[in-house]
Amino acid sequence: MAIDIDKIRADFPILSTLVNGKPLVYLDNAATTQKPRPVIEAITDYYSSYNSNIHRGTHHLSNLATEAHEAARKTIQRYINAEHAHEVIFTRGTTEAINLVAFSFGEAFVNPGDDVIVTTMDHHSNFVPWQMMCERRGANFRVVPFDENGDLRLDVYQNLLGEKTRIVAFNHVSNSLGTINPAKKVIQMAHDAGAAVLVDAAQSVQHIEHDVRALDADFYAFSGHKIYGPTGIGVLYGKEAWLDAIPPYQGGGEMIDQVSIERTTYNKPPFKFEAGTPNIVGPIGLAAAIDYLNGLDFADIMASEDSVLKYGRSRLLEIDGLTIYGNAQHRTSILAFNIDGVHHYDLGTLLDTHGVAVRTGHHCTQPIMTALQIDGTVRASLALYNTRDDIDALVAAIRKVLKMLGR
Amino acid sequence: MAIDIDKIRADFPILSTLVNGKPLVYLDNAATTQKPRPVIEAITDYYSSYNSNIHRGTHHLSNLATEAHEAARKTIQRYINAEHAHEVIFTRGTTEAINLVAFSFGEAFVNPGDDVIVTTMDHHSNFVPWQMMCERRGANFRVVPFDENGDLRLDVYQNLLGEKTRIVAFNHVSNSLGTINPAKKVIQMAHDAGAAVLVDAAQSVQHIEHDVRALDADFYAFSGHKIYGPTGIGVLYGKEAWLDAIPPYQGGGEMIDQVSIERTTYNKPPFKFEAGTPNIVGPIGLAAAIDYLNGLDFADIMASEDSVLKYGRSRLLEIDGLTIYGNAQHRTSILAFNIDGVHHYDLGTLLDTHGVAVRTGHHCTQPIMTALQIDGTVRASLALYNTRDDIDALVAAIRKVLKMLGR
Amino acid sequence: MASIQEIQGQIVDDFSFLPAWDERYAYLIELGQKNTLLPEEYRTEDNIVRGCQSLVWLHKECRQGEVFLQADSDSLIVKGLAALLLQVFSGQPAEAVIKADLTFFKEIGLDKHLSSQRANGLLAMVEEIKAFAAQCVGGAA
Amino acid sequence: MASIQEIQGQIVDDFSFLPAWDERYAYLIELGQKNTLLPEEYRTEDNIVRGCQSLVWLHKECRQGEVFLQADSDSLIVKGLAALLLQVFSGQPAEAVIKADLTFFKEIGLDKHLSSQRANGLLAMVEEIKAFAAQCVGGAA
Ligand SMILES: Cc1ncc(COP(=O)(O)O)c(C=O)c1O
Ligand SMILES: Cc1ncc(COP(=O)(O)O)c(C=O)c1O
Repeated sequence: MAIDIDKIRADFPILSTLVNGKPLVYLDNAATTQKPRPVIEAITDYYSSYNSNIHRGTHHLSNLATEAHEAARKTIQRYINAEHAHEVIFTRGTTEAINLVAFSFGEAFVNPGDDVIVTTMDHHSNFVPWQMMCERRGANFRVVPFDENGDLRLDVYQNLLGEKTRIVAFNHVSNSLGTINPAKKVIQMAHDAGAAVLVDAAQSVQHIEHDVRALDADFYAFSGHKIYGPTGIGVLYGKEAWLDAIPPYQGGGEMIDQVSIERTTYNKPPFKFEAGTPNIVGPIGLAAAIDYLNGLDFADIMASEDSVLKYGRSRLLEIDGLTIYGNAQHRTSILAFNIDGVHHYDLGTLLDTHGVAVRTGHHCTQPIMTALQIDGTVRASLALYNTRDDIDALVAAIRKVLKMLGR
Repeated sequence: MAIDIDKIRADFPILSTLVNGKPLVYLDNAATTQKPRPVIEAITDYYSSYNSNIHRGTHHLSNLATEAHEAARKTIQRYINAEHAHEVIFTRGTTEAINLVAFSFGEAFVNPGDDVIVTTMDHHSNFVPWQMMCERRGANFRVVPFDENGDLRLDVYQNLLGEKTRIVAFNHVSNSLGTINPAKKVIQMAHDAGAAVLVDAAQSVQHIEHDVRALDADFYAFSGHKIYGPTGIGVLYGKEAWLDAIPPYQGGGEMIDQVSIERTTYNKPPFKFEAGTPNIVGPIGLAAAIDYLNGLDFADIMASEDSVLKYGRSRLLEIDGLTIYGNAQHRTSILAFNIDGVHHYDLGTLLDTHGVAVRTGHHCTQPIMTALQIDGTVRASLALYNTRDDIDALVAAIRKVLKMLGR
Repeated sequence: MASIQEIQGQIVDDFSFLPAWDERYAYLIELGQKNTLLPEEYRTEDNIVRGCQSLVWLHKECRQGEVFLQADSDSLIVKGLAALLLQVFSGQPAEAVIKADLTFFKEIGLDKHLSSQRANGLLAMVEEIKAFAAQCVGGAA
Repeated sequence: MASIQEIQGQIVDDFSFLPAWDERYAYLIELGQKNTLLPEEYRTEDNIVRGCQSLVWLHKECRQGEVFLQADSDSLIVKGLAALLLQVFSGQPAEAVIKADLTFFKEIGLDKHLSSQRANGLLAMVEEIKAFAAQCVGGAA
């Protein structure tokens, strides 16, 4: 492990903040990650020296901004190994990317009686849009369950797949269980059944492999803010053929070719799907984040995160009455748990008084909670800057809280 | 006029940039405005000291971020004089706001044979979404023309209005002509016919009156980046009753109440319409921009912009063969023109070599260009920091370009 | 009975003796455990106030224009918050409840910690109590 | 005939004598006015290459595997750009056109000014020429 975490931590200004007088221990990375200095500087630099509207401008600032914006598209293309830059569409985030596909794919390819498949372990953002689309299009909403360890029931999935299946949507990594789904296999099975696949990569693109061509994903969505980039920017990758085949989602400037009262024709991807002035600075900040990652060795990042995860698991299990949720074969970055007789909300709130930031509740995955028959969990989630010290701080704080609660 | 423009200009870092070795003369404000230092600082401060996901968090950073985000909603509520903060919905921009209404209003209230009315002078973003919706819902797309001065043909509008009219959408200010439409009257006429109204305020909210209750607008949309705020953030105001009546647009986290495989119920506005992690920093930056405006006197801003506009008009008309487009009764901020025998693209590109940033082309209003029987215009557009000096620089640069072109 | 304003002042005083956050929470939890109790019969669907993360049952009665409240929650902290609301509102004239400005949360610093969140349902409880009071005015409800 | 590479080198040389941007544009416009001309019969819908803001007509012919081009535009600057493309590509073997790497735009600094924009249709012209060359290879088209 060549990765120098102290050096990395120094790149993230917020990590040296005090919270309630205690050093911040930030373990809420699945909700959003912190930003390294180059990202913040890229944003400031944009607004201070070349802010302008893009694409149609003919002046200097507009050229600079357009170039930076389109260079960012290429940086992202390379990071996910897409074949073409125009297969990278900018959205507000994963949620919007999925809504776009649910709408546009639905309009073109989903008809009454067709099937759409998601999983019980999907985030509401990869669940509700498909439910809404199925309702609008008269299609059947099918859901693949997971087993007691948090592994997808591939046998049930196989049975659900059929000639009526139009599209399968699933998360590569579960934000509540940490399960790494066997994405290649899930995709292959869908393709064998003639269905398209959307991969929700919100929790995977920053932690594990993220090669859309190796996965053979038809659509692939993620959020900038979860991969050390700015808020309000996300990516939808789509295979060129699919992007050509589905209709646009929103109408407006940028996405048109010709507009008249009688007839409007649309631009080519990616612009066809980017109506209106985009979040111009978003991709620029996101590319700065990805450049930052590219400056490290991704295998080292994975190894470091994995070692902290394993350490966290074993330290947490030392605590009496603590249950960990998510024991899938392959896991990453998530430590979700409850302690007997302690409400997750109380534990999370009280951990905060010790400077430890975790998330509590259903984590936008109520179907998981329903399946596990719980209301919620405490979730500590890791990023590349977390260390064993963070885990030690978490465990020490939990012990203090339990003591205060008289346990 | 108490407004001190030199002082204001010093607040906008980019205005002291050099372009091609010449001081920047930024006259592309209708495309996007520059940002004052407090906006840039609000963004840096967010990322450096309290970046966190919001609303469901239980930790300190999350509380700070949630508070700042929701305080921003209130700042915007006050600026547009909305009755409730929950009537302010955050979107990516005007375009997304309009698409949201076109979709959600359309699903609930527009049926085959119904009428939807826009105007020939609307931006593609307030044109194409309605066209798309009409196609999907089988409704008639009706378009109100403008007269040779660039004033709306209210007589034609009156004739188009009828019991089949469900919604009227129009821009308060035209981005290509500068026309200030008689918004109160347009809205009153629609209401008398029983129709709802969406006001596209992208070019008005920063220049003229912006009181949604005085206007009695049902929906009102604008973009942060055009009012000195960040990119990627916009606002949709909707009257509470309408927001309750229309279905959600996108599905995902935040916008739900309960999610299950069988049935999903939705949250209340604004959250019902804010699926997924929002652009958290966007509203914070936008509120900083509005606070900046609130620190000035809006009447002074209007007076200053108006005086520069009038000066610009008279100076431009000194140039031989120059035609100004847009001679409506009430106008703001836009100077659109062509010079005989000079292509707008050439003029714009060559002005840039003199440091003057203008926009050229159809400005996302092809129906206007079709009506005027031109391909495009050169457009100089003003913001609060523009001065008569900027106009002089523009006119001097035009003369140099004409000379170079041998005219 | 003390007025809403007086009670809020009393709460602020009580908390002012506890400078550290963990002490404040300990006190809040203690308050909750002492002062919330809801007979099984009132733990109905109808009485549930939903925060995102915790369940609150809030039972309201209107007697001669006065509002009476009982509450419970599965979260100790939310129990504590509910107890504070009961202390402030229960037994007060509906008119006073409607008009009340809840300043004490801010004064004891709990607003920073709690009130902007949707997680704990605090705002939802306050809204529900005020809406109930509006029906109760003059003994109507 | 000089190779694409040689011609690009020549263009770069020509521009290098003009340090100021307005001079470069003046030269570009002059080039355009001298070297573009399109008979009325070729100004067809089919020959239009759309930039956002200017119209370009591009007439292509394939003779024994070589690409021949004529062009015009309503914009003087776009005429100049088209003239440069004609200089580089017209009369070249289709194979060479397909493989050509357009480096000169960058070297004369025009990329910063022009190539990232959709406004002028430059990229669209290059794409169209290359696509045509692909059909023309070996004299097929
Ligand atoms: C009148 C008008 N409406 C709508 C828009 C679209 O705004 P945005 O691109 O920020 O979504 C614009 C911006 O160009 C505009 O000028
Ligand atoms: C697995 C998963 N999918 C989708 C999302 C939604 O991402 P966003 O809220 O950034 O749109 C999240 C984020 O919480 C997630 O964890």
